Amino acid sequence: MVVKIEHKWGMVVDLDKCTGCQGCVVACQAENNLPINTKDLFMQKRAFEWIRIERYWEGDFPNVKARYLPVMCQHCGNAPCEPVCPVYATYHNDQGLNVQVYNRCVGTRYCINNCTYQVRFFNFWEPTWPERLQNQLNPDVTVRTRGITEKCTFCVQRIRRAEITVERRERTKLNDKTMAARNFMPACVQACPTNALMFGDQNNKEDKIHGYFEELHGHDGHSDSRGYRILEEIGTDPSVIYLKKVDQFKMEHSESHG
Amino acid sequence: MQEGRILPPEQINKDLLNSIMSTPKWYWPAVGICSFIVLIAATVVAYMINKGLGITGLNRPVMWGFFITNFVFWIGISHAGVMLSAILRLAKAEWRRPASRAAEVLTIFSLMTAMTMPIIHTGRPWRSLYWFFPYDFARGIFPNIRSPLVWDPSAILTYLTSSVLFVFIALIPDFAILRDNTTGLKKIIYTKLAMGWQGNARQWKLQIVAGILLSALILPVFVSVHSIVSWDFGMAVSVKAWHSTVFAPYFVVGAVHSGVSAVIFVLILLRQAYGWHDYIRREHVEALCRLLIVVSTGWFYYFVMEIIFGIYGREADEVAIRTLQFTIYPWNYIMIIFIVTTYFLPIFLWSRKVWRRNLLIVSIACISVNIGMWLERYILFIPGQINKQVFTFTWANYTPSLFEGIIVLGTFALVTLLLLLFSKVMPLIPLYDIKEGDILKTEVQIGRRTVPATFRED
Amino acid sequence: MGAVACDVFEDELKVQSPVALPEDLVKGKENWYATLCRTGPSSEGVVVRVIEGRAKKIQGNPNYPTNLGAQGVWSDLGLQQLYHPDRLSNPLRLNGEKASGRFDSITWGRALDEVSKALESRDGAVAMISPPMRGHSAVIADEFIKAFGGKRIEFESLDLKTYRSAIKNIFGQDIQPHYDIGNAEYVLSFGADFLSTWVSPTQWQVGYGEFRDSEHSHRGIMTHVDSRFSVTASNADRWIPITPGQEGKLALSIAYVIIEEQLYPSGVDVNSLTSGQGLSSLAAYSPENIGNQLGAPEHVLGAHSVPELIRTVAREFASHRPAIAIGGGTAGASTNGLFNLEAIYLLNHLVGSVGKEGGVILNPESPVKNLKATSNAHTLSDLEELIRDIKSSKIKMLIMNNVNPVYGSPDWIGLEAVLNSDDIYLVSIDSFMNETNQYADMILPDRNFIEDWGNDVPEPAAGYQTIGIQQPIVNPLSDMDPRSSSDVLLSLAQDLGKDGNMPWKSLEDALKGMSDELFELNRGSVSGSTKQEFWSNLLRQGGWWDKSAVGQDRSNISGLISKVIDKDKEPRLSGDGDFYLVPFLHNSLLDGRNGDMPWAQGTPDPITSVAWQTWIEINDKVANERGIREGDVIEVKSGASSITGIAFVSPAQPPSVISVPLGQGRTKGSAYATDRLDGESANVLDIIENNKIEGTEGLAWAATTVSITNTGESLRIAKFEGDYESREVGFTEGEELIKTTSPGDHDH
Amino acid sequence: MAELKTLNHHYKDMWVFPDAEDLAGLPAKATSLGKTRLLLWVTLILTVLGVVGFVMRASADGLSNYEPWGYYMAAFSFVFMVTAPAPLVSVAFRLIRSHWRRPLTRIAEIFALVGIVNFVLYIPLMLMIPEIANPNEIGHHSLDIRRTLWIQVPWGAPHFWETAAMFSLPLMSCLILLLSSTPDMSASIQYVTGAKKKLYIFLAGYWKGSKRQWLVMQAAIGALGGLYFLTLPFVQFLISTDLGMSLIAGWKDSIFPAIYTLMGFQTSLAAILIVLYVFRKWGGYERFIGASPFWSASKILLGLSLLWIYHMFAFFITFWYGRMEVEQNILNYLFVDSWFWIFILNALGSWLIPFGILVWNPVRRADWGAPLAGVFVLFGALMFNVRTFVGAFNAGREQIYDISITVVPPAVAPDIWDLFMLIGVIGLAGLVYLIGLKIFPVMNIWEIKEGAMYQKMGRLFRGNYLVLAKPE
Repeated sequence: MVVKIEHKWGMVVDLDKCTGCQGCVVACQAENNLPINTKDLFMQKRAFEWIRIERYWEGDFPNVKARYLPVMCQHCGNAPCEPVCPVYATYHNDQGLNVQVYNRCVGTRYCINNCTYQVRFFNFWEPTWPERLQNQLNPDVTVRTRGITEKCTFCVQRIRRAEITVERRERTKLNDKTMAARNFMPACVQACPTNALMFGDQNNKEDKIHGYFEELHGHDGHSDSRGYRILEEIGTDPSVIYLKKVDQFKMEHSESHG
Repeated sequence: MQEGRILPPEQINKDLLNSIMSTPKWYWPAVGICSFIVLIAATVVAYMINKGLGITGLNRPVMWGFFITNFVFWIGISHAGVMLSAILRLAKAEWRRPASRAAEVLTIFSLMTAMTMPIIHTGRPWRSLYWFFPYDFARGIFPNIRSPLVWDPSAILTYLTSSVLFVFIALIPDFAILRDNTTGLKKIIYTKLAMGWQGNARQWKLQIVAGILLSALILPVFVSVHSIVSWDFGMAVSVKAWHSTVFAPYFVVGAVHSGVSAVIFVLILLRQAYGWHDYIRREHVEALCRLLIVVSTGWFYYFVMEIIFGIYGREADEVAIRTLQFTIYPWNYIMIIFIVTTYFLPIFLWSRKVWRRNLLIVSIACISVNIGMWLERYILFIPGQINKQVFTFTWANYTPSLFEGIIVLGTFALVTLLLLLFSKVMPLIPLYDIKEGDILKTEVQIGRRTVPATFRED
Repeated sequence: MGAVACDVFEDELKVQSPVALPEDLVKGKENWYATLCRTGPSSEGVVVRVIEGRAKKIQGNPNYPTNLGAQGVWSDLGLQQLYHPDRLSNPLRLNGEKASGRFDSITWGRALDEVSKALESRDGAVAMISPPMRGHSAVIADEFIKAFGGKRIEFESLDLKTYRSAIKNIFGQDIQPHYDIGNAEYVLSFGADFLSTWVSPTQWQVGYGEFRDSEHSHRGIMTHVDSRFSVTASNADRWIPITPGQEGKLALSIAYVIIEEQLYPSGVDVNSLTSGQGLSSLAAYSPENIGNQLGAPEHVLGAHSVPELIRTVAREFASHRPAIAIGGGTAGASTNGLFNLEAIYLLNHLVGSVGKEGGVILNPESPVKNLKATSNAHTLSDLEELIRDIKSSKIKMLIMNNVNPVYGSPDWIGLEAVLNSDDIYLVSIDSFMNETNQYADMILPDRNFIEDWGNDVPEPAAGYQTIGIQQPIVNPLSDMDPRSSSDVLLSLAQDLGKDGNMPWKSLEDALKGMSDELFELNRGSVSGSTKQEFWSNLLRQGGWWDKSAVGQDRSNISGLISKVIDKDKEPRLSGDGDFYLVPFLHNSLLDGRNGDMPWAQGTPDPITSVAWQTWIEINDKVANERGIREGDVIEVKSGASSITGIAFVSPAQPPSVISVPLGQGRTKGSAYATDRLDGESANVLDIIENNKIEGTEGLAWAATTVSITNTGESLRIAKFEGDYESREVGFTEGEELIKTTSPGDHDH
Repeated sequence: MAELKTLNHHYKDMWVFPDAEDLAGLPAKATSLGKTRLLLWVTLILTVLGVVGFVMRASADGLSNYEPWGYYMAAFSFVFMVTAPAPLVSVAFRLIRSHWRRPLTRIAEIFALVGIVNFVLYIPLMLMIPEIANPNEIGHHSLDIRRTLWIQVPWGAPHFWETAAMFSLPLMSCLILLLSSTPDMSASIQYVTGAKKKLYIFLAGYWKGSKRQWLVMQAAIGALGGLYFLTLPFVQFLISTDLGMSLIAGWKDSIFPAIYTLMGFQTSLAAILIVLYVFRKWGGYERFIGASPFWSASKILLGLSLLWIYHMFAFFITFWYGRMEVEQNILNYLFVDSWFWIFILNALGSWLIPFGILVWNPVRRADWGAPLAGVFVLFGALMFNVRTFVGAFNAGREQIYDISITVVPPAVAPDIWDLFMLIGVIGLAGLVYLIGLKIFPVMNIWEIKEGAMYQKMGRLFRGNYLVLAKPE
């Protein structure tokens, strides 16, 4: 049956503003009960970061750049991870979100293999917190158990609260302003000091991000706007738009002087 | 000159049932060793289920490692059975006769072993029932039939069922002979199993028709099983190295390659172990090797296709994967070993008739094939995950842990153990098939030469 | 505060989709309370989410002037500090000889008795070491120490004394200025990692966001001069590597070009700046003269030589107005640091951007009379003096107020030794065990900022009068009994009847008083007809500020340039080896104060993505020559001593520089801070040589040279990055992850 | 034993013994092909039409642009597909010593002569292959080097290498033909006259039939066969990619060459069986050509038709499942949208109809079953070539350097010249084959004689059965 999508959430990442400060990463870990990233997890390459800042080198000393790329679940409209899950643990909800149902997941990790953006994480160990630290855990977010897959949810719990308070109680339309005012933006967006992350409703004219999606869907992929989606050619139709990094000075890659 | 004597039926019974009637002195030690290894592996599995998959070497880019490699390997081995008994039966190849039973049994046991792999490799094995069977009717949610992981169990279970049926049908006449040669409890059991076999014309006719029908019906299943297993990987658009159209036939042919080699090796072992020199003869081994030359060459063709089209696409990550496979340690060594052991060494060893008839050389070739085919799966699955997409920031290596190694070893011990136990209760060479073959044997005089010949209807 | 689960309406529990997401069901009622966050380099206004009496999340306070709703990587750490498993719950009394690590936990009553006894007996010989403090906690601390006749040292590992003095000499006032990056067209920064750890990064990151906004305004340009590839350098449009200590010369050379080519705006009185000598005074600093002394590489972004580069930068700097010159960090950390910083800030006068929008905004005094808008800047030398006093038993009692100088100062000052003696009575007010507390005779558990009252005059403020207020949001857990440090000091003073200048029952009381004072002012952001209403609104807003009360430019520019030039000396270096050692503050651990928090430890460094370990950044070519591979354990040796760390081979590190982050190498404290293999964690402060900055006596922490040796063993490096060099590999534009474009295309 | 009981009622249809005088008369019979003048004329006229078509097309569009030449390519590929593997069929079955091959080996080998035609037809196509390196500068999602099997562009790629490979094929196959027919020619020298006699003496005069000569001959055939077996798939691979796949941007399909090779064997077996049937029915060879070749070959045809759909499905599901734009476009173009009906015909011919016919045992056993299926197989193959190669040639020259086709082009119908070329190419092939039949002995006399030696009737229990000897 066809559901009329009222909200279709989306995000815009301005690569020109991202300083790689990791503020979003910590905010996400605090909000979503991510397991503590111990030293061993890093060494085993199993650290959890629902949003991660990738750093890419470009050029060599002295003409060198470190490019920062924040990657979170792109909530693909045509998500490769969805059809391959044998137990429907991951599916597309009626708000354009790609959601993970933890209690169904058996941990085949097929979705992780088939995720183009590598934003799905597997609980190899039972996540544990010291007893006192458990006071901090967010009651709105399930604490995942060992052996299941987890990933960025666009802080769906905040969206739910927003719907409850703003839409049901106050009967006002939900948009990025009403959400931002009440701390209902996803934790990373709320945290970002340079406003490199923007969140909102793709279907809502007055949302800041609406324009970018309009623009993107308007043209055939290459116009003079800065908006683009990573690995778009694969056809996953992500809900996250990146704005190109602006290079003030031309950097000649070929010649690298020491 | 005719190879092997034409023996009286009683002799055949006596010889081929000796694995059941008498126990060689190496038997129980062998069983002991195997079950010990299996026990250790089982303990490790228990530990893993208790502690979580953390004890494996899997990490973020590389989510499928040794277990899946091993799973595909055993599924591959399981393809010997139908290949030998069904296809060759339909093709009326005389030299299939001694091999068929062993092949089918190997099929069944390797299938069972293979199925354990994906289950223990899930994060929550105790829940994987969800995955095979519909549940949760309340909310009308069934397993997601779009997922190749749901196609898998259905195909494999179908294959298992039909193979069991196949073996059983072929076993009935032999059960009857066992029934007549045993006493006490055994006799009762075999009587039940023989289902009142008299050996009259009608029963023979039914048994044969059933056999032929099953062979014909099992063929599509046979092809589908490994094709579907290959589509577990082929469907994954995000792992470029897996997303290749050639995978299905490539895997099937590869499976036959490794499977038949394994069967040959098992046959040689049986021959040495039970002294069945008159039944498993060099001509059989040679014929199987000749078959393998064709099969492996076909496999090699698909392999080359797969590699060439890896680079054909000119996608950065895919090129990186091939670079990894061919130029970067340790993958370049694995690649060389794999290609040599899977194709060039065996082909060389099978190239001359004298060598094809030398059991030692043949066993070496067959073992090397299976080493190679295991590595093939490994080198096919892992690098694709290591260099996944163009996110070089997340590319990371995979080193399997000791536990994974033990479990993999355990699967080999398990199959051996099951075969040993089977050989104790049922004949590993179909008696009636051999007798039939002997009856059909004859000779033709051409000038001064006598050429071995068989009665045929075409 | 907080509510119970039965508060959820039924319709909110309805299952929407066939599969009910756990997230579909939200439990309990959430409340957000405004307060100040104290885990960062400077205080930030935050709101704390509370459900059922437990703090769950900290987020920027959208109204608070300095951070405007933004938050740094450290903001959430308060939560883990609050509920930390290793947090001290009761007063601890030393049992046995010092540093035995044997403490027994006692009641507050007995603890305070003992401390007051000690105070009585050691009256007049009491000193306190604390981090830089402002607001009433600082007032109380000061009054307390005054009452007991000692001195208080505000201690920082990498102190800002030099920066403050430079500010005073150039802008004529102590209070730190605010840099209006958001409205600037051009930012020229020297060594100051102001986007990551320097002074008030969150505030300036917000500005940076607007600075980079090419949708609505013109995109600003940023050039960063730094001796290492810092986070700020990585975000600059142009990074100019330079030898530590040469920043001042470069700045003056830029000044030379500006004056020579008369690029300065009409308003600028170059005559008085140069006291009439004009260009001649700067003749020595022409790019052509000093170009080759700076250690800057040729060919930076298309420039063909260093002089050309300097001229290009000077022209850009002067032509894109408003432009700001910021200096700090390594620029102020060599022996001639003061000269460097003064020379750098001088440039602001030269392009007339002092006190202008988009330039250097000077901050006003605080509206409350006894609150200072700045904190006293002490240096390592002051600490050394204190140690001398202790040795000469001029000081017999020491109060450590949430500070860890034993870890935070180089070993050679010998603090550890004096603390380890019985003739000093050491009281530590702190939340965690650490290197300093282990010598304490008494440890008093302090309250976390989420449980405690407080206030702050943010420094730097956003250019107008601001007072942030901090309120207890959750009660301590039932099994914990921490007390507010200020209240402890107050009660001690009251017991001994020395609270003459402290007419308050408690810190809360003091804050109420302040609130009344502000109410009287009858201006600013907080409304309220009665004092009570004003008070509650103040708490709800998380602070008081008055956009109209701005500071003004008191700087006297006559002859400034020559004054600065007089200070010019070649930087002195000591140590051994051919690499400059450039320590830097860790992105999330800062100088180690957050080391106990797993989130801080587990957050990858932006550049290297390393966590939990001490890494040593080495240029990739140098590493190749020396056969060093990533993960090798490297010994870094200065004259003083040596440390080991894990090599991180970076293509961006200058070949002549080794840089090591602070923050690791903790030996006492919670497991999160201390459980490391040897080799993978070290405190870089231990190998910093004893060089002082002329004019301020601050520690010249960028004046050490070191040699590196490969110990031969190698460890797995705990980094988030994978095992392959992360560079773009795409063939087609479609495979490009980070697409770039040139400016102008999108200016509106 | 019972196995035989159940099946022994039909053994007599399966093999007909050529008795002594049959065999004696065989050389004379095999070297004098009956009246074929009519056929010759027909094929000749078709050929002429083809030439006309070619000339018209060339004069209209020239050889530089490949786009208008789709149907020519299709025709070439069809003939190549059918004829090139034929010699291999005989070699392969000779290798596995199946007795039923004996009547059809020569018929298969004579197809080698058509290989020369293939080579000639290939020359103009070789000239048309577009540049591999992208001449214009790299755009938004276009590549520096076109997607081909040429990873870099080595010297002479692809033109020289492909031509060389194309040339090696007829060389080897004709040698095979020559070698295997030498004994027959020498045996039938006295039955032929005139130029043909001279030719036979020239070609087979040296043949003494000594043991050594036999061994050398069989060894040589084996070696050549092996070489051919290695070369053919490679050439098929080259043609299917360079002239097909690589012209449709984004079509990266590792199974396509395999399908092409597979259909090669399918179609040439079909063609051989058809010719064989003609000889049996109207050539008066029923004493030599039993039903058993048809029965055995029909099983293989059945298997091949199933393999075809299996490979096709393996391709389809991989492209369809991922829902990637690139692959969707390819599917739409070649299967779902533009070429839908041609694809249906292709599938009917290559799979469904042959399968439907041959799945029945009586039909398989009857001599007409396999040839009938063969006709459909050939038709299906023709459709396949039209769909694939006309499709490839018209997939948009401007986007071949892109990573995928962005617009799905329409199918193109043949114009009159295309049709001329289509029938002309086929006619030419037929003409050459007929000439081949006229020159060489049409039956493999020595193999049939050998075969006659290897079987006899034997008595088992109460019935007479065929006894087949397998020389080791």
